[in-house]
Amino acid sequence: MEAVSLWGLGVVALACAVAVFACDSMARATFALLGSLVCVGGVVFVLGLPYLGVVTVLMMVMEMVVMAVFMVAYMMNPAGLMPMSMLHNKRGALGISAAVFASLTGAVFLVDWPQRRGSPPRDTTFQVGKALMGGQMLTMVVLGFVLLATMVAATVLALHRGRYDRLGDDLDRCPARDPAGGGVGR
Amino acid sequence: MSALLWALIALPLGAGAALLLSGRRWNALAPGLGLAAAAGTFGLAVASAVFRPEASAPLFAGVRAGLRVDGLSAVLVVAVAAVTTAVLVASPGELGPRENRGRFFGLMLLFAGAMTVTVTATTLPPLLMAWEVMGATSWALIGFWWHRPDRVRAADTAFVTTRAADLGLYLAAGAAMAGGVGSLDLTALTGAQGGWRHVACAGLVVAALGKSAQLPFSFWLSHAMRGPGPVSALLHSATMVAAGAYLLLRLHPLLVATGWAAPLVAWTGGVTALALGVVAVAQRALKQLLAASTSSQVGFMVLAAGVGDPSGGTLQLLAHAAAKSALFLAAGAWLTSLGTEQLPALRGAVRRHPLLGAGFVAGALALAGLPPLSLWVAKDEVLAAARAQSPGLYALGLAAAAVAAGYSVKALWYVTRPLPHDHDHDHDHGQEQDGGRRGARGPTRSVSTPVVVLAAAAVFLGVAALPGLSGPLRGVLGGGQQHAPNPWEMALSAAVALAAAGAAWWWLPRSAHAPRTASAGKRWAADWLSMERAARAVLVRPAFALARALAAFDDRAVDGAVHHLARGGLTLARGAARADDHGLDGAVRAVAAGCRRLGAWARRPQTGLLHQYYAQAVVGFTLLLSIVLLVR
Amino acid sequence: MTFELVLVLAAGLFSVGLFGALSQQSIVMIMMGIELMIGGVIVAAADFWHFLAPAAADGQVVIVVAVVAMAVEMAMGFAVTTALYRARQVDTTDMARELKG
Amino acid sequence: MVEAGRWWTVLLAPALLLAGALLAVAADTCAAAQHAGRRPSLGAVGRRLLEVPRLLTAQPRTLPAADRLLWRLGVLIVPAAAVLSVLVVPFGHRGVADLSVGLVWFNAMEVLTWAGLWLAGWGPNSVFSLVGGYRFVAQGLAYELPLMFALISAATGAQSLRLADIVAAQQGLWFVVWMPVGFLVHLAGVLAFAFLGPFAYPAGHDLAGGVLAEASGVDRLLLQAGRWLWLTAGAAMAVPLFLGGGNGPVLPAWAWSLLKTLAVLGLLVYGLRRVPVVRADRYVELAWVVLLPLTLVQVLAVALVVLVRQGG
Repeated sequence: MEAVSLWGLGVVALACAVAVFACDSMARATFALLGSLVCVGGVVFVLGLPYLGVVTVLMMVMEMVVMAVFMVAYMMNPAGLMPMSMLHNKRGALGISAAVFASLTGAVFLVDWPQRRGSPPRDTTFQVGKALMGGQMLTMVVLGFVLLATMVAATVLALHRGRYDRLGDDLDRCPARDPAGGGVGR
Repeated sequence: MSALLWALIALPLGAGAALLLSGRRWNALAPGLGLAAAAGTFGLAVASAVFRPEASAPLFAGVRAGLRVDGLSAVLVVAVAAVTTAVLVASPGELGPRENRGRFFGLMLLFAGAMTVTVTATTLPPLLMAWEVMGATSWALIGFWWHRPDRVRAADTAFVTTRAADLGLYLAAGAAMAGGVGSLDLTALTGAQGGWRHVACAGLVVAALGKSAQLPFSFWLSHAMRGPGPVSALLHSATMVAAGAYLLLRLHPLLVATGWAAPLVAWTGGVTALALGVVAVAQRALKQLLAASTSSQVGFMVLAAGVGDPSGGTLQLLAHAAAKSALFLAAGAWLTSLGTEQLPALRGAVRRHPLLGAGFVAGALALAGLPPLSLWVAKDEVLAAARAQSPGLYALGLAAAAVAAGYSVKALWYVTRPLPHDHDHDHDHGQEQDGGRRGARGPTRSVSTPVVVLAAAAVFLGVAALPGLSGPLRGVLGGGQQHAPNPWEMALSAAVALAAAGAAWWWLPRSAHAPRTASAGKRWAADWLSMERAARAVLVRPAFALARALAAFDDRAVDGAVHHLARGGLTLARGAARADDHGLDGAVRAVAAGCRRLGAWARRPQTGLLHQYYAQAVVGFTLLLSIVLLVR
Repeated sequence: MTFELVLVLAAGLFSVGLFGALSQQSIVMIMMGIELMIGGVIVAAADFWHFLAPAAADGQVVIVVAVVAMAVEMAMGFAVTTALYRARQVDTTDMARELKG
Repeated sequence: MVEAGRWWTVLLAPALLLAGALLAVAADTCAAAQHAGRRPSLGAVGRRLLEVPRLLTAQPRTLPAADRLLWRLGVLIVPAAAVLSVLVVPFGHRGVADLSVGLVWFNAMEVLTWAGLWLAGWGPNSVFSLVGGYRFVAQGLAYELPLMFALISAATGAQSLRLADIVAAQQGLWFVVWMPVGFLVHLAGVLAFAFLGPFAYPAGHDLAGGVLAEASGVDRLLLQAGRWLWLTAGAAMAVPLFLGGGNGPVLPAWAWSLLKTLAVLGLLVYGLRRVPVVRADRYVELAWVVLLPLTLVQVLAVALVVLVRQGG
């Protein structure tokens, strides 16, 4: 059962992956990517990591929807109505990725992988949770800070207005003229 | 007592120095001052001759500067002072007011002081010092008119020749020191051990011969005649040339002690007397004739020193001094007044200046050695001593005496001829020819009186020396004389002298008008036996050749080495600079260029294109991965 | 055998993602390529965990890190793109070459 | 205890869901009528339900350069996600599938609605529908984080993501009692991802129906059905999370679950008409500035309680 599902998900994932760069419409590309990544989530789910699988799906869906928003914002031809090739150096890229794929598959089959050690615990979610909160606390902390830094940096980069523009030149304008609405007391 | 001697020395030297330093400032007063100093010196000389003072002062470690007036030096001191005074009386006439009289009189007094020291010195150092001062003053006086190049050249020649000879004295001093005579006392020189005594004696003999212008060295005297008249009168007749003879007379014991020195000196003296006599006969200029005669007369003195007859030598010295200084003063006066010294041109000079002429005639007659004059007596003394030594010498002496008579008569003949009718013409001709002094101003009385006095001294001195009356003189000189001349000797020499004079007087008018085809011998004699050319050939030219060789060697070898060194250094520096420029700088520039190229090349992958960065990253990672996998 | 096959799947996803990232000009497409590459990593991690070291949680931690990396990459990518776009209407990497050597 | 149902439960669950949805529509029609002053009557309800055959037979409008594939996909995803999310919900003591990560599954399906609606908006290539799609994404960003933390608080309380464990953990005390904020946020979330009532902003009348503007025929039917199915699914999910699921004194577990679900559904339908439509940017401010901290505090409190109880 597991092998069949793995095969199925694998093939669909690869197909969607190829579709991402094959189709003209950016929306279709985005949701092909979503499909591919959902299959990845499925593979992870099938490989005995239910929590991580579903979380991956959950995250990928939200990411792809947000990407769709940006895709519409920044793509010249989001709907792919005027097909034009946005590619360059196609042969080079193809060559390199083929080489990489060949070397990786070569490695996969040449390296004699060690035997499995130990057996999966009953509740893998509990295992990862315990590890993150225990032995890998440093990783968790680092991830936390990285996410915080990303939030702040992304906001700062994306915002058109500075943090103090709304307070005027002498930082004393009241009420602050803020282009973005909302905010308590306004 | 020694104070008297110190005064005798200090007066002339001090006055001379003062006058010399004053230069032209006291030009007018100089003659008076000079004369006063000379007179003072004469007085002191007489006093010291009477009292015979002695003095000595510490000079170097273990060597004292000893002075003593004994018999021989007493006579000489008086003679020097007298002649100096006479010459200084005559000098103003010779030197015009525009001349630098201070310097002239200063030098003359300095010379007199030096001569006094020489004759009174008992140890070698003061003798040496005085000897040197004499040489120097002689050089200064000969070259008095120093703005005339020819006179300066003459002074130099004289000076160099005498100096070369003086080295003998130093050699003697050195030998004495080495020979163990620490005190350098002249009398103690005989005590030097072994070879050093011979060396010392040889040195002294050479110095004496050089100073007295004897044979090998006599050519400098002909050059000395270029000096002013009085200089010739004082230095080159009475005193300086006599100093050598006096030295030999005093050191006769040393000469005898060495054995070979005495005969050598004697024969040198004899030969010089004869040879220089012949040269004198061959001369056409009056002063040259007198110079040559001086050499020959000094030859007699040297002969006397050689045969060991101090009294005869001294008498000869005194007589000759008086006679010759008178003749030189007269010649100088004629040179200044008539502007010429050539004998044919001086025809009848006596008649023109009767008083001066009389003095000249008396001096010349004395010089000729005619009886009863002083020189004849002196000569007999010397010849008697010589005969006792060896008959050869006696014959040589007689011949020299004859020749002496010859040249004296020649001078007399020319001078006493009747005045030619156009005597004015001669004046002008003579003047240009000789570049003579200030033209036809007649000699003043100041010149005539000393000439007459000196001539008188020359005449009467002879009388004092006659055998009957020679006792007191011999007593003064000390040391008995073994060979008093016996009468037949005196008669023989008188006859020889008279015969020679008559022959010359007879022969002279014929030769004067005969065409002047000078035979080789005559020309050789006229040229002072070409001693100068020989000296030049033997010494001067090789010295110069050696000097040139050394200079060439120095230029080529030493300078060459230095130049090559410098050039080598320069080329080295240039090479280093080139190496630095091309090598070092080139390397640095190459490295810099290389770095720039590498930098540019390193920038190529930074294309700014994101996908190319990814490509590079992927390739890099795969390489790394493969390395990690392969290496492990 | 499935272990190797899943790894091949992961390699395939990675390579396709790489091809997309290298060949695409549009920034958004490049980010999609990168997302695919990280997806490949996640599959590989799960595979290693499942077949080699199920006892240890490290495999899962890698997946968590990969997921976080994906999120951060997308957030920062779009922030930079927004800033760049607002500055100069740039939407392809070829136009943004300022950091050229 | 809840255990996985047999195969036929897979069919029963959607049926029950559909029934619930119909009841909700009926209630809504009555409320609308009453609201409009008319007496609620079966005729009105009947007329409302006649919409279904009408839409089925209607000629769907075609639009130029519409992305039909994505449009179809979008319209299908919305109801399918609703149905899939219910599989995890235990009915009484028996659920269709008892996943260990049931809660996360429900959340994943709920997020799929975003994709579905955006596609439904993008599909017809029309401005209003696209703007409607964007509006739903904006609204999604607003309600998603508080909703997630509400679910996490329930999971923390039960120390498990499995719904069975959560229900079991509410033996003594229902979570609604000490997680009220979680419950309210969940209800708001349900309304939001059903974009009904106060959260009908994506399908707002100012946008001529927004996402539903160009939907016609079967698409419109599916979308409308999807909205009401999500409402019922949300209500059904609230029961095991906060209202103790099948626990109850007398009645059997499934009866309690049914009653509680109908009660929540009635509450929600009642609430539909009471609150005006909230613009997404206003709600996102409320959600992120007020609700998010509250739910975080809520999770903290629950965690502390759990630690104290477990530690002690």
